[in-house]
Amino acid sequence: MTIVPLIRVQAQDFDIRAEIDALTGGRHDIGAVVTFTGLCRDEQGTLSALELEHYPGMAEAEMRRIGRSAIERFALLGLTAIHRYGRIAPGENIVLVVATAPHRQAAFDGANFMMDFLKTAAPFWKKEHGTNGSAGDWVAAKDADDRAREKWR
Amino acid sequence: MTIVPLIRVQAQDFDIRAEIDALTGGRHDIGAVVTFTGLCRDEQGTLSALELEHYPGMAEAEMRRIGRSAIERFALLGLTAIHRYGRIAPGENIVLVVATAPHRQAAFDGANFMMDFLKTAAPFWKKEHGTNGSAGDWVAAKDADDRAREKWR
Amino acid sequence: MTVKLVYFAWVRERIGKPEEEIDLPDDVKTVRDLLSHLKTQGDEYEAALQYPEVIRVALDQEHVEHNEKIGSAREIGIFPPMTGG
Amino acid sequence: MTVKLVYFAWVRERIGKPEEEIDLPDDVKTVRDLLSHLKTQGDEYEAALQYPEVIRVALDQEHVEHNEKIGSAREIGIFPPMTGG
Repeated sequence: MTIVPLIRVQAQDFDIRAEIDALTGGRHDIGAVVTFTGLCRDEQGTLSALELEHYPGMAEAEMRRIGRSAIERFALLGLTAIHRYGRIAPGENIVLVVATAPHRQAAFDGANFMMDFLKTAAPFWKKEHGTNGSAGDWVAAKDADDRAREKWR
Repeated sequence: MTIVPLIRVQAQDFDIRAEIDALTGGRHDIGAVVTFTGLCRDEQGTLSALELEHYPGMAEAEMRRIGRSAIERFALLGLTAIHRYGRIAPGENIVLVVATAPHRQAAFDGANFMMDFLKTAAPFWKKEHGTNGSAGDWVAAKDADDRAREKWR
Repeated sequence: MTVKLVYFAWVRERIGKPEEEIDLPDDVKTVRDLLSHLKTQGDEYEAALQYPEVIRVALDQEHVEHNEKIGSAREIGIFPPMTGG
Repeated sequence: MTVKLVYFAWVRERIGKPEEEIDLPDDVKTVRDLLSHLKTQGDEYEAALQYPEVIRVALDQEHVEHNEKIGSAREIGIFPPMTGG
Protein backbone atom coordinates (compact mmCIF):
# COMPACT_ATOMS: atom_id res chain seq x y z
CA MET A 1 0.00 0.00 0.00
CA THR A 2 1.29 3.41 -0.88
CA ILE A 3 1.86 5.63 2.13
CA VAL A 4 0.77 9.20 1.53
CA PRO A 5 1.98 12.20 3.54
CA LEU A 6 -0.54 14.05 5.69
CA ILE A 7 -0.22 17.74 4.78
CA ARG A 8 -1.99 20.74 6.28
CA VAL A 9 -1.60 24.50 5.89
CA GLN A 10 -3.60 26.31 8.55
CA ALA A 11 -3.83 29.46 10.65
CA GLN A 12 -4.50 27.69 13.95
CA ASP A 13 -1.99 25.95 16.18
CA PHE A 14 -1.45 22.17 16.13
CA ASP A 15 -1.38 19.54 18.87
CA ILE A 16 1.81 17.50 18.63
CA ARG A 17 0.48 14.62 20.71
CA ALA A 18 -2.65 14.29 18.59
CA GLU A 19 -0.54 14.27 15.43
CA ILE A 20 1.78 11.58 16.80
CA ASP A 21 -1.20 9.50 17.94
CA ALA A 22 -2.77 9.79 14.49
CA LEU A 23 0.31 8.13 12.96
CA THR A 24 1.04 5.55 15.66
CA GLY A 25 -2.36 4.61 17.10
CA GLY A 26 -3.28 0.93 16.82
CA ARG A 27 -0.10 -0.15 15.05
CA HIS A 28 2.79 -2.20 16.39
CA ASP A 29 5.31 -1.92 13.58
CA ILE A 30 6.66 1.57 14.38
CA GLY A 31 9.92 1.65 16.34
CA ALA A 32 10.79 5.33 15.96
CA VAL A 33 8.96 8.65 15.89
CA VAL A 34 10.87 11.87 15.22
CA THR A 35 9.17 15.24 15.42
CA PHE A 36 10.43 18.66 14.45
CA THR A 37 8.68 21.78 15.71
CA GLY A 38 9.77 25.17 14.45
CA LEU A 39 8.96 28.11 16.75
CA CYS A 40 8.98 31.86 16.41
CA ARG A 41 11.97 33.45 18.21
CA ASP A 42 11.88 37.02 19.48
CA GLU A 43 15.43 37.81 18.26
CA GLN A 44 16.65 39.15 21.60
CA GLY A 45 13.44 41.04 22.15
CA THR A 46 13.47 42.93 18.84
CA LEU A 47 10.71 40.94 17.14
CA SER A 48 7.06 41.29 18.13
CA ALA A 49 5.59 38.91 15.51
CA LEU A 50 6.17 37.06 12.28
CA GLU A 51 3.65 37.32 9.48
CA LEU A 52 3.59 34.25 7.29
CA GLU A 53 2.33 34.50 3.73
CA HIS A 54 1.82 31.46 1.54
CA TYR A 55 0.73 30.47 -1.97
CA PRO A 56 -2.56 28.64 -1.33
CA GLY A 57 -2.78 25.40 -3.26
CA MET A 58 0.87 25.35 -4.27
CA ALA A 59 2.03 25.32 -0.62
CA GLU A 60 0.10 22.11 0.01
CA ALA A 61 1.10 20.63 -3.38
CA GLU A 62 4.80 21.31 -2.86
CA MET A 63 4.75 19.97 0.72
CA ARG A 64 3.04 16.86 -0.62
CA ARG A 65 5.74 16.42 -3.29
CA ILE A 66 8.51 16.75 -0.70
CA GLY A 67 6.66 14.43 1.68
CA ARG A 68 6.28 11.75 -0.97
CA SER A 69 10.02 11.93 -1.72
CA ALA A 70 10.84 11.59 1.98
CA ILE A 71 8.55 8.57 2.42
CA GLU A 72 10.02 6.82 -0.60
CA ARG A 73 13.65 7.68 0.08
CA PHE A 74 13.69 6.66 3.77
CA ALA A 75 10.96 3.98 3.66
CA LEU A 76 8.94 5.87 6.24
CA LEU A 77 5.80 4.33 7.72
CA GLY A 78 4.14 7.74 8.01
CA LEU A 79 4.81 11.45 7.59
CA THR A 80 2.82 14.49 8.70
CA ALA A 81 3.72 18.10 7.91
CA ILE A 82 1.71 21.09 9.13
CA HIS A 83 2.63 24.69 8.35
CA ARG A 84 0.86 27.69 9.85
CA TYR A 85 0.24 31.04 8.17
CA GLY A 86 -0.82 34.47 9.40
CA ARG A 87 0.51 36.36 12.40
CA ILE A 88 2.61 34.33 14.82
CA ALA A 89 4.00 35.67 18.11
CA PRO A 90 7.35 34.73 19.70
CA GLY A 91 7.14 31.37 21.44
CA GLU A 92 4.37 30.15 19.14
CA ASN A 93 4.62 27.17 16.80
CA ILE A 94 5.21 27.71 13.06
CA VAL A 95 5.72 24.25 11.59
CA LEU A 96 5.48 20.61 12.62
CA VAL A 97 6.91 17.51 10.97
CA VAL A 98 6.32 14.01 12.33
CA ALA A 99 8.10 11.03 10.72
CA THR A 100 7.62 7.38 11.72
CA ALA A 101 9.75 4.39 10.73
CA PRO A 102 10.76 0.95 12.01
CA HIS A 103 14.19 2.27 13.07
CA ARG A 104 15.58 5.55 14.30
CA GLN A 105 17.90 6.80 11.55
CA ALA A 106 15.17 6.68 8.89
CA ALA A 107 12.83 8.67 11.12
CA PHE A 108 15.54 11.27 11.86
CA ASP A 109 16.51 11.54 8.18
CA GLY A 110 12.90 11.71 7.00
CA ALA A 111 12.03 14.61 9.29
CA ASN A 112 15.31 16.43 8.58
CA PHE A 113 14.97 16.01 4.78
CA MET A 114 11.36 17.24 4.92
CA MET A 115 12.44 20.39 6.78
CA ASP A 116 15.42 21.15 4.53
CA PHE A 117 13.27 21.06 1.40
CA LEU A 118 10.26 22.69 3.00
CA LYS A 119 12.46 25.68 3.93
CA THR A 120 13.77 26.17 0.41
CA ALA A 121 10.96 24.89 -1.85
CA ALA A 122 7.59 25.29 -0.12
CA PRO A 123 6.08 28.70 -1.04
CA PHE A 124 5.99 30.48 2.33
CA TRP A 125 7.46 33.89 3.14
CA LYS A 126 8.13 35.47 6.54
CA LYS A 127 7.81 39.15 7.35
CA GLU A 128 9.22 40.40 10.65
CA HIS A 129 7.40 42.99 12.74
CA GLY A 130 9.66 44.79 15.20
CA THR A 131 8.93 45.64 18.81
CA ASN A 132 9.79 49.25 17.87
CA GLY A 133 6.61 49.36 15.76
CA SER A 134 8.48 49.05 12.46
CA ALA A 135 6.30 48.10 9.52
CA GLY A 136 8.22 44.93 8.89
CA ASP A 137 10.93 43.54 6.64
CA TRP A 138 10.74 40.39 4.58
CA VAL A 139 13.17 37.79 5.87
CA ALA A 140 16.01 37.15 3.41
CA ALA A 141 16.58 33.59 2.23
CA LYS A 142 19.65 32.05 3.82
CA ASP A 143 22.52 30.50 1.90
CA ALA A 144 22.80 28.08 4.82
CA ASP A 145 19.35 26.74 3.96
CA ASP A 146 20.38 26.12 0.35
CA ARG A 147 23.54 24.40 1.54
CA ALA A 148 21.51 22.24 3.95
CA ARG A 149 19.80 20.67 0.92
CA GLU A 150 23.14 19.59 -0.49
CA LYS A 151 23.58 16.89 2.14
CA TRP A 152 20.76 14.88 0.52
CA ARG A 153 22.41 14.61 -2.93
CA MET B 1 24.47 29.63 32.98
CA THR B 2 25.27 25.97 32.54
CA ILE B 3 22.41 24.02 30.98
CA VAL B 4 21.92 20.63 32.59
CA PRO B 5 20.13 17.71 30.95
CA LEU B 6 16.88 16.52 32.50
CA ILE B 7 17.22 12.77 32.98
CA ARG B 8 14.66 10.26 34.25
CA VAL B 9 14.55 6.47 34.44
CA GLN B 10 11.07 5.30 35.32
CA ALA B 11 8.56 2.46 34.94
CA GLN B 12 5.62 4.65 33.97
CA ASP B 13 4.92 6.18 30.57
CA PHE B 14 5.78 9.80 29.72
CA ASP B 15 3.80 12.66 28.21
CA ILE B 16 5.64 14.13 25.23
CA ARG B 17 3.70 17.40 25.25
CA ALA B 18 4.39 18.00 28.94
CA GLU B 19 8.10 17.34 28.37
CA ILE B 20 8.24 19.76 25.43
CA ASP B 21 6.34 22.39 27.41
CA ALA B 22 8.77 22.00 30.32
CA LEU B 23 11.67 22.97 28.02
CA THR B 24 9.95 25.67 25.94
CA GLY B 25 7.44 27.28 28.31
CA GLY B 26 7.90 31.00 28.87
CA ARG B 27 10.93 31.39 26.64
CA HIS B 28 11.25 33.06 23.26
CA ASP B 29 14.76 32.07 22.21
CA ILE B 30 14.02 28.52 21.03
CA GLY B 31 13.57 28.11 17.26
CA ALA B 32 13.67 24.32 17.00
CA VAL B 33 12.45 21.36 19.04
CA VAL B 34 13.31 17.82 17.95
CA THR B 35 11.88 14.82 19.74
CA PHE B 36 12.72 11.15 19.36
CA THR B 37 10.36 8.51 20.73
CA GLY B 38 11.37 4.86 20.65
CA LEU B 39 8.49 2.37 20.70
CA CYS B 40 8.19 -1.37 21.22
CA ARG B 41 7.54 -3.24 17.92
CA ASP B 42 5.76 -6.59 17.83
CA GLU B 43 8.19 -8.04 15.25
CA GLN B 44 5.46 -9.21 12.86
CA GLY B 45 3.36 -10.49 15.72
CA THR B 46 6.04 -12.71 17.27
CA LEU B 47 6.75 -10.50 20.29
CA SER B 48 4.33 -10.15 23.20
CA ALA B 49 6.46 -7.85 25.37
CA LEU B 50 9.90 -6.46 26.04
CA GLU B 51 11.36 -6.59 29.52
CA LEU B 52 13.80 -3.80 30.21
CA GLU B 53 16.44 -4.23 32.87
CA HIS B 54 18.72 -1.39 33.95
CA TYR B 55 21.57 -0.62 36.31
CA PRO B 56 19.97 1.77 38.80
CA GLY B 57 22.14 4.79 39.50
CA MET B 58 24.54 4.13 36.65
CA ALA B 59 21.74 4.38 34.04
CA GLU B 60 20.92 7.91 35.17
CA ALA B 61 24.60 8.83 35.57
CA GLU B 62 25.53 7.63 32.08
CA MET B 63 22.53 9.33 30.46
CA ARG B 64 23.54 12.52 32.25
CA ARG B 65 27.11 12.24 30.94
CA ILE B 66 25.86 11.74 27.36
CA GLY B 67 23.35 14.56 27.76
CA ARG B 68 26.01 16.98 28.97
CA SER B 69 28.16 16.11 25.95
CA ALA B 70 25.24 16.72 23.59
CA ILE B 71 24.40 20.10 25.14
CA GLU B 72 28.01 21.25 24.93
CA ARG B 73 28.74 19.89 21.45
CA PHE B 74 25.60 21.27 19.76
CA ALA B 75 25.03 24.35 21.96
CA LEU B 76 21.58 23.08 22.89
CA LEU B 77 19.22 25.25 24.93
CA GLY B 78 17.72 22.21 26.64
CA LEU B 79 17.77 18.41 26.61
CA THR B 80 15.47 15.87 28.23
CA ALA B 81 15.94 12.11 28.13
CA ILE B 82 13.55 9.62 29.73
CA HIS B 83 14.02 5.84 29.60
CA ARG B 84 11.47 3.35 30.88
CA TYR B 85 12.19 0.00 32.50
CA GLY B 86 10.09 -3.06 33.29
CA ARG B 87 7.62 -4.84 31.02
CA ILE B 88 6.63 -2.93 27.88
CA ALA B 89 4.02 -4.13 25.37
CA PRO B 90 4.12 -3.59 21.58
CA GLY B 91 3.03 -0.07 20.68
CA GLU B 92 4.15 1.35 24.03
CA ASN B 93 6.84 3.99 24.49
CA ILE B 94 10.35 2.98 25.59
CA VAL B 95 12.45 6.12 25.41
CA LEU B 96 12.03 9.85 24.81
CA VAL B 97 14.59 12.49 23.89
CA VAL B 98 13.71 16.17 23.49
CA ALA B 99 16.36 18.63 22.25
CA THR B 100 15.86 22.38 21.89
CA ALA B 101 18.10 24.86 20.07
CA PRO B 102 17.94 28.22 18.28
CA HIS B 103 18.15 26.47 14.87
CA ARG B 104 17.08 23.15 13.44
CA GLN B 105 20.28 21.25 12.66
CA ALA B 106 21.59 21.56 16.23
CA ALA B 107 18.31 20.20 17.60
CA PHE B 108 18.33 17.29 15.12
CA ASP B 109 21.97 16.49 15.84
CA GLY B 110 21.53 16.78 19.61
CA ALA B 111 18.65 14.30 19.72
CA ASN B 112 20.33 11.92 17.26
CA PHE B 113 23.65 12.01 19.15
CA MET B 114 21.87 11.39 22.46
CA MET B 115 20.12 8.32 21.02
CA ASP B 116 23.24 6.85 19.37
CA PHE B 117 25.18 6.96 22.64
CA LEU B 118 22.25 6.03 24.83
CA LYS B 119 21.82 2.84 22.75
CA THR B 120 25.43 1.77 23.13
CA ALA B 121 26.53 3.23 26.48
CA ALA B 122 23.55 3.54 28.83
CA PRO B 123 23.19 0.37 30.93
CA PHE B 124 19.85 -1.03 29.75
CA TRP B 125 19.14 -4.51 28.42
CA LYS B 126 16.12 -5.83 26.55
CA LYS B 127 14.65 -9.30 26.86
CA GLU B 128 12.06 -10.42 24.32
CA HIS B 129 9.03 -12.42 25.35
CA GLY B 130 7.44 -14.33 22.46
CA THR B 131 3.75 -14.66 21.66
CA ASN B 132 4.37 -18.44 21.67
CA GLY B 133 4.97 -18.25 25.42
CA SER B 134 8.74 -18.61 25.11
CA ALA B 135 10.65 -17.63 28.23
CA GLY B 136 12.49 -14.88 26.40
CA ASP B 137 15.84 -14.20 24.82
CA TRP B 138 18.13 -11.29 25.53
CA VAL B 139 18.39 -8.99 22.53
CA ALA B 140 21.85 -9.08 20.95
CA ALA B 141 23.73 -5.81 20.58
CA LYS B 142 23.80 -4.63 16.98
CA ASP B 143 26.96 -3.77 15.06
CA ALA B 144 24.83 -1.12 13.33
CA ASP B 145 24.43 0.65 16.67
CA ASP B 146 28.19 0.72 17.22
CA ARG B 147 28.68 2.03 13.67
CA ALA B 148 26.05 4.72 14.27
CA ARG B 149 28.33 6.24 16.92
CA GLU B 150 31.14 6.59 14.40
CA LYS B 151 29.39 9.44 12.62
CA TRP B 152 30.04 11.70 15.64
CA ARG B 153 33.86 11.32 15.59
CA MET C 1 -3.24 33.74 -24.77
CA THR C 2 -4.52 34.97 -21.41
CA VAL C 3 -2.73 33.87 -18.25
CA LYS C 4 -3.26 34.61 -14.58
CA LEU C 5 -0.23 36.02 -12.78
CA VAL C 6 -0.07 35.66 -8.98
CA TYR C 7 2.46 37.58 -6.89
CA PHE C 8 3.70 36.97 -3.35
CA ALA C 9 5.67 38.68 -0.58
CA TRP C 10 7.77 41.68 -1.71
CA VAL C 11 7.05 41.00 -5.38
CA ARG C 12 3.34 41.42 -4.57
CA GLU C 13 3.99 44.53 -2.45
CA ARG C 14 6.15 46.24 -5.07
CA ILE C 15 3.82 45.49 -7.98
CA GLY C 16 0.95 46.59 -5.74
CA LYS C 17 -1.55 43.82 -6.45
CA PRO C 18 -1.84 40.15 -5.58
CA GLU C 19 -2.81 38.96 -9.05
CA GLU C 20 -3.85 39.99 -12.55
CA GLU C 21 -4.78 38.52 -15.90
CA ILE C 22 -2.64 39.48 -18.87
CA ASP C 23 -2.50 38.67 -22.56
CA LEU C 24 0.84 37.07 -23.38
CA PRO C 25 2.51 38.72 -26.40
CA ASP C 26 3.38 36.21 -29.11
CA ASP C 27 7.13 36.66 -28.60
CA VAL C 28 6.94 35.70 -24.93
CA LYS C 29 7.84 31.99 -25.01
CA THR C 30 9.80 31.32 -21.83
CA VAL C 31 9.67 32.36 -18.20
CA ARG C 32 12.68 34.58 -18.85
CA ASP C 33 10.83 36.28 -21.73
CA LEU C 34 7.87 36.91 -19.43
CA LEU C 35 10.00 38.50 -16.69
CA SER C 36 11.69 40.77 -19.27
CA HIS C 37 8.31 41.74 -20.70
CA LEU C 38 6.79 42.54 -17.29
CA LYS C 39 9.78 44.69 -16.35
CA THR C 40 8.80 47.12 -19.13
CA GLN C 41 5.26 47.55 -17.81
CA GLY C 42 5.97 50.39 -15.37
CA ASP C 43 8.03 51.53 -12.40
CA GLU C 44 6.32 49.15 -9.97
CA TYR C 45 7.23 46.15 -12.18
CA GLU C 46 10.74 47.51 -12.64
CA ALA C 47 11.11 47.73 -8.83
CA ALA C 48 9.79 44.21 -8.27
CA LEU C 49 11.79 42.53 -11.04
CA GLN C 50 14.96 44.61 -10.93
CA TYR C 51 17.08 41.49 -10.27
CA PRO C 52 15.25 38.79 -12.23
CA GLU C 53 17.87 36.18 -11.31
CA VAL C 54 16.55 36.03 -7.72
CA ILE C 55 12.91 35.72 -8.79
CA ARG C 56 11.27 32.29 -8.53
CA VAL C 57 8.50 31.21 -10.88
CA ALA C 58 5.93 28.43 -10.75
CA LEU C 59 3.85 27.27 -13.73
CA ASP C 60 0.52 25.88 -12.59
CA GLN C 61 1.92 25.62 -9.05
CA GLU C 62 5.14 23.78 -9.92
CA HIS C 63 8.60 25.34 -9.66
CA VAL C 64 10.37 25.86 -13.00
CA GLU C 65 13.67 27.32 -14.21
CA HIS C 66 13.72 30.58 -16.16
CA ASN C 67 14.45 28.80 -19.42
CA GLU C 68 11.25 26.76 -19.16
CA LYS C 69 8.66 27.30 -21.92
CA ILE C 70 5.40 28.72 -20.61
CA GLY C 71 3.47 26.45 -22.93
CA SER C 72 -0.16 26.00 -21.91
CA ALA C 73 0.24 27.08 -18.26
CA ARG C 74 -2.85 28.91 -16.98
CA GLU C 75 -1.46 30.25 -13.69
CA ILE C 76 2.01 31.70 -13.26
CA GLY C 77 3.31 32.39 -9.74
CA ILE C 78 6.08 34.99 -9.36
CA PHE C 79 7.77 35.42 -6.00
CA PRO C 80 11.03 35.85 -4.06
CA PRO C 81 13.09 32.98 -2.61
CA MET C 82 11.08 31.14 0.01
CA THR C 83 11.61 31.59 3.73
CA GLY C 84 9.12 29.28 5.43
CA GLY C 85 9.72 26.53 7.97
CA MET D 1 39.91 -5.73 49.90
CA THR D 2 36.18 -6.35 49.72
CA VAL D 3 34.24 -5.19 46.66
CA LYS D 4 30.59 -5.43 45.66
CA LEU D 5 29.99 -7.11 42.33
CA VAL D 6 26.70 -6.37 40.53
CA TYR D 7 25.51 -8.42 37.56
CA PHE D 8 22.95 -7.64 34.88
CA ALA D 9 20.97 -9.34 32.08
CA TRP D 10 22.33 -12.74 31.00
CA VAL D 11 25.45 -12.36 33.14
CA ARG D 12 23.15 -12.10 36.18
CA GLU D 13 20.99 -15.03 35.01
CA ARG D 14 23.95 -17.34 34.35
CA ILE D 15 25.73 -16.55 37.61
CA GLY D 16 22.39 -16.95 39.36
CA LYS D 17 22.47 -13.86 41.59
CA PRO D 18 22.19 -10.11 41.12
CA GLU D 19 25.12 -9.18 43.35
CA GLU D 20 27.65 -10.39 45.86
CA GLU D 21 30.55 -9.17 47.97
CA ILE D 22 33.92 -10.78 47.41
CA ASP D 23 37.41 -10.44 48.77
CA LEU D 24 39.74 -9.48 45.96
CA PRO D 25 42.87 -11.69 45.92
CA ASP D 26 46.09 -9.69 46.04
CA ASP D 27 47.06 -10.68 42.50
CA VAL D 28 43.84 -9.26 40.99
CA LYS D 29 44.89 -5.79 39.86
CA THR D 30 42.94 -5.08 36.67
CA VAL D 31 39.45 -5.69 35.35
CA ARG D 32 40.90 -8.43 33.12
CA ASP D 33 42.45 -10.12 36.18
CA LEU D 34 39.07 -10.01 37.94
CA LEU D 35 37.20 -11.62 35.03
CA SER D 36 39.83 -14.39 34.82
CA HIS D 37 39.61 -14.96 38.56
CA LEU D 38 35.80 -15.12 38.57
CA LYS D 39 35.79 -17.62 35.70
CA THR D 40 37.51 -20.15 38.02
CA GLN D 41 34.81 -19.85 40.69
CA GLY D 42 32.41 -22.49 39.32
CA ASP D 43 30.41 -23.63 36.30
CA GLU D 44 27.95 -20.74 36.55
CA TYR D 45 30.78 -18.18 36.38
CA GLU D 46 32.41 -20.13 33.56
CA ALA D 47 29.08 -20.01 31.65
CA ALA D 48 28.64 -16.28 32.22
CA LEU D 49 32.21 -15.25 31.43
CA GLN D 50 33.07 -17.79 28.72
CA TYR D 51 33.84 -14.99 26.24
CA PRO D 52 35.31 -12.25 28.45
CA GLU D 53 35.98 -10.01 25.42
CA VAL D 54 32.24 -9.29 25.08
CA ILE D 55 31.77 -8.49 28.78
CA ARG D 56 31.45 -4.83 29.80
CA VAL D 57 32.62 -3.58 33.17
CA ALA D 58 31.91 -0.42 35.15
CA LEU D 59 33.93 0.73 38.16
CA ASP D 60 31.77 2.75 40.55
CA GLN D 61 29.22 3.19 37.74
CA GLU D 62 31.60 4.37 35.02
CA HIS D 63 32.52 2.32 31.95
CA VAL D 64 36.14 1.13 31.87
CA GLU D 65 38.34 -0.94 29.53
CA HIS D 66 39.55 -4.37 30.65
CA ASN D 67 43.09 -3.12 31.20
CA GLU D 68 41.90 -0.57 33.78
CA LYS D 69 43.22 -0.98 37.32
CA ILE D 70 40.49 -1.73 39.86
CA GLY D 71 42.16 0.58 42.35
CA SER D 72 39.86 1.69 45.13
CA ALA D 73 36.55 0.98 43.33
CA ARG D 74 33.85 -0.15 45.74
CA GLU D 75 31.24 -1.36 43.23
CA ILE D 76 32.04 -3.29 40.07
CA GLY D 77 29.28 -3.79 37.48
CA ILE D 78 29.64 -6.74 35.11
CA PHE D 79 27.23 -7.06 32.20
CA PRO D 80 26.74 -7.81 28.48
CA PRO D 81 26.75 -5.16 25.72
CA MET D 82 23.89 -2.74 26.24
CA THR D 83 20.69 -2.88 24.22
CA GLY D 84 18.53 -0.03 25.50
CA GLY D 85 16.97 2.81 23.61
